Amino acid sequence: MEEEQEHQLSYRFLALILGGLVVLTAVTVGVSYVDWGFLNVPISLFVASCKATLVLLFFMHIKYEGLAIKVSFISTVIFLAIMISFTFWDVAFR
Amino acid sequence: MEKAIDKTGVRIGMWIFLYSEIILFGGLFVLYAVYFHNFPEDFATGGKELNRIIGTINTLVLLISSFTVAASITAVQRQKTGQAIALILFSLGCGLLFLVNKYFEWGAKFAHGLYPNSDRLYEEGPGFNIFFGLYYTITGLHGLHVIIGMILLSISLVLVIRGRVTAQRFAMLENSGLYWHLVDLIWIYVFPLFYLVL
Amino acid sequence: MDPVRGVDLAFWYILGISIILLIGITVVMIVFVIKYRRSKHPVPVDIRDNLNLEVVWTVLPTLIALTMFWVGWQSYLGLRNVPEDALEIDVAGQMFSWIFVYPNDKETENQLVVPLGRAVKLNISSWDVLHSFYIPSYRIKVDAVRGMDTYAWFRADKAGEYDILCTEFCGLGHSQMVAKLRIVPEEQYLAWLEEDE
Amino acid sequence: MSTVTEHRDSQHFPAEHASFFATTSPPGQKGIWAWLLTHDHKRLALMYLWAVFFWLTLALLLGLALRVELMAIGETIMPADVYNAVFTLHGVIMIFLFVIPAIPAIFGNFMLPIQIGADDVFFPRLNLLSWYLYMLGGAVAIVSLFTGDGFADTGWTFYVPFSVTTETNVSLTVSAAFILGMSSLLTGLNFVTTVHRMRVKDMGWLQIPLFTWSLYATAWVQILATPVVSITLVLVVLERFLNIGLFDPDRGGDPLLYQHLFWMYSHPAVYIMILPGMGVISEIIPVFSRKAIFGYKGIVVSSLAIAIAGSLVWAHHMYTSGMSDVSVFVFSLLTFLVAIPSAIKVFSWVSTMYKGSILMTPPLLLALVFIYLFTVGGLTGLVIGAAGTNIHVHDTHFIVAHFHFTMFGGTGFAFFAALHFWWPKMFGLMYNFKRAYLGAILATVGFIFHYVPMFILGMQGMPRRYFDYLPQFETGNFLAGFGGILLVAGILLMFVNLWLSFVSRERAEGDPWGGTTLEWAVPSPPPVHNFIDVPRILDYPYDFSEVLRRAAEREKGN
Repeated sequence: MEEEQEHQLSYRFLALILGGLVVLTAVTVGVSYVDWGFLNVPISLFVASCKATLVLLFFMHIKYEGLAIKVSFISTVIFLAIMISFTFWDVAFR
Repeated sequence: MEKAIDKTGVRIGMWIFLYSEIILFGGLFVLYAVYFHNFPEDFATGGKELNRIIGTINTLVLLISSFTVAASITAVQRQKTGQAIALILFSLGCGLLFLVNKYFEWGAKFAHGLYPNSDRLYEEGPGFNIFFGLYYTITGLHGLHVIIGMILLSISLVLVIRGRVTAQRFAMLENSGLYWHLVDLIWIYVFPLFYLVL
Repeated sequence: MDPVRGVDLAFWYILGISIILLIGITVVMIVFVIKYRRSKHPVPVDIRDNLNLEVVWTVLPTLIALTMFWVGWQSYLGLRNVPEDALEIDVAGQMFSWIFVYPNDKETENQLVVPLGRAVKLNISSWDVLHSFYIPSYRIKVDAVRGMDTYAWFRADKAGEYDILCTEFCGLGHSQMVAKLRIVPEEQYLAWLEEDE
Repeated sequence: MSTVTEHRDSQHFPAEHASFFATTSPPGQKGIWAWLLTHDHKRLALMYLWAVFFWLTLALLLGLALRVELMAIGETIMPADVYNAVFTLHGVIMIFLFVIPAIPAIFGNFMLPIQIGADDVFFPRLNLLSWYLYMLGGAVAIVSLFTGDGFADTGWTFYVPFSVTTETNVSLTVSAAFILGMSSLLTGLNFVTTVHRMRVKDMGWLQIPLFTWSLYATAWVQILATPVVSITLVLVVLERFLNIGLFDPDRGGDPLLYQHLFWMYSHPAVYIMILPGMGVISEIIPVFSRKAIFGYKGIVVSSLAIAIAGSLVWAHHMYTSGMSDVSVFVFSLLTFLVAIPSAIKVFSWVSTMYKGSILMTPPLLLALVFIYLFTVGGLTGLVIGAAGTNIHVHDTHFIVAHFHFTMFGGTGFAFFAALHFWWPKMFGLMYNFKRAYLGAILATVGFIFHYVPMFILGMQGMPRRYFDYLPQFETGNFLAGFGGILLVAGILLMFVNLWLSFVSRERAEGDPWGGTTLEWAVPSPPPVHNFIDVPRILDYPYDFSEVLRRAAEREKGN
């Protein structure tokens, strides 16, 4: 436990991330005024996922965490995806 | 028992807790996905009833507060207690602003006769009812998490003021911060799913 | 193949293999416990694993399991694929009885009468909570759900009286929610269909 | 017992290391507070033990009352509404207050830190909180019995729309389940963090004892599955108070979605229930065979495979629910694949005994009974997993018998086996073997008499949750009731026998059985700080050469 180095992020860097998040918010709101047909949902979810990734990696420091947290986080997301997609074996074919 | 605190361990514990929160909302997102599949048009009409401006403002408020919380940790690490206190206070202010906005938003919906079990929801048909059912459940649960997050941040604030959170020992602040970011994270998905569906 | 027979064969197939496995495991276990008891066999042999054996007992059961799945699935298809000439009867579950509605709008409670030799398709729904429509003799069962249509079918191939039960817990009278299936010759059925109750 | 004398000498443990019973943690606490505020994982384990004994006994007696009611047609000892509440109560207690928490909370709390050479769990205070949540959940369940319109009568599955429309006190019952879910989740969180961060430095992942491995796999399922049922139960309460209509078919809701969400938790939950039990068996079999567990890696992998694949098969509870045929196909196929890891474990246990040096003891007998009963449960699971046969037996007594074989014959008997295996370790006292054998045999015979008739009843078509039944089911129900009486008598005899060890006070040594895992390297009962020096870790956790050497030495000494 001695290799415990604390990762410090500068205000400037964090502000940069915030800037990115604000821009992406503007993009998703802007895009929502255009009708892309069935692509609407994928696009907005894609932008949301970009934002979520930024928050996770830098605000939540996941980029600097060990393997345990990274792997388990990804497993959680996969489990969530399974919950949603496997329900569609039923719903989509009923 | 004079061992150094294993910060990584504490963080692992906190993250595991966050996973359970993610799955908690995940259950509701399962419902959202299925009902969106069943009633795409109604969800679009429902989405138009929501105020996109308030939604966007709330998104920005949460993003900014997330930033200030992250920055407050940097401040603590740099031993700038004053800055840290200011940043946490600001974040709390953002949380409050979010809730006030939410209050007015819900209030406006109620005034339009859109609340669980309302006559209007009966009349407008099943898909519309489900959209608002989900809207109230998910944003309600999210609001509850905002409140919990604010409580955690307030505790951390007190600890910072008392000098119990230091550059060597800031697990409490860090964990409150993680919780706060999670609240933000969920909103990042809630926002497009309810306010921006077409 | 007749669906009842299909299901029964699947039962025999799966249960048969299971019983063989169960007896095998149990006998081996008992033999080991007796043969290698400490008083007779004080020094154990240090065996930690055996890759070949482990691969065999992973792959072989997987293959057996897959055949079981297939047999089960085929018998399920028998229960789901309704012959085209089936007689359609609507069924509704309510607390606590079964309502049957015939093509000529005749309605009966807890009494299902069908002509001998016909395939019968039951369109099932519920008026309140969940119920489940079950005829043990024909191996069919399906939930009655409000706002949703489900179905089951059977071939009425033997005259007689059969039990119809509710298998989804639905409240106080759940176990009293019993109806009778009567299979009668065609002409008797037609006469019955016309009479008023 | 005279047959089991291969203890390590008590001189190995200097007398000044008083047991955890004598030392409070945190220090300075007095009397009852020394227990109610304790951070010591061993004290908490015992507190769970007494609570679990209480709930288990209560639920056993409730279950017996149900079967007695069913021994004859018509109303005998209770009316239908009481019957419905009692089977719900039996299910809720057994699932949420016994089967899920019993092995992890008692033996996990006690043994997991010791097995990995740690002093305590990672978050001791959180551990205490889990215990309080457990007690609170139990208290809420009791309160819901006597308030409102009585205990829920929905069955432990709380299916909508019935659970939303029934008059009984569903909201409070559901809250109890919610709180208990929190408790089990926090225990899981604690275990995962402990295993990751508190292992002795030398202990690599493949040197972790199998019981700890099984708890680790279980903990992940607890963490990832429990919140699903939490939110689902919250939704039921919201429906009851606000009438949102999320599951109401008249207002766009889909009642089947409730079932999906419910089983998304509750199917993985059956693996939460069985995995720790399998872990117990994986410890007992090698110790009494004095031989390495056969296929250590295979068992570890199968534990993880069960945990992962178990999360993919929830809808096999729903073949008759009216869901799509595609879904039936997919979930049936996946179900058969989940059966494999369990089979691997059974084969490994049996092979472990091959050319071993087997000593019959009560824990081993119970473990062997476990293997037999669990195999029956698993194999009948194949009948239920296959789509066509499932339709006939779904929601009948066949299902009741099947899941009791796995949950009771499996986890229940694993729990009894663990009790007899670790009782000397936990209390430093040895129980009477004769009574233990008698109790175990009585319970086993009773068990078979109790549940085998139910398989036949189910095949004949008797549905579950039935207050009354048709005449053709009478013989089977009578036999089952008769077996139930034997079963309960056997279990109570086992408990009384364990209790009597406090009276006879026959001392048990630190290592009465000759085990290799670390809990046998500390005194019985262990001191408050488990290890004085950093313990030595075996390269292979089930290496019995040391145990054999000691046995041989003692042989020479005689």
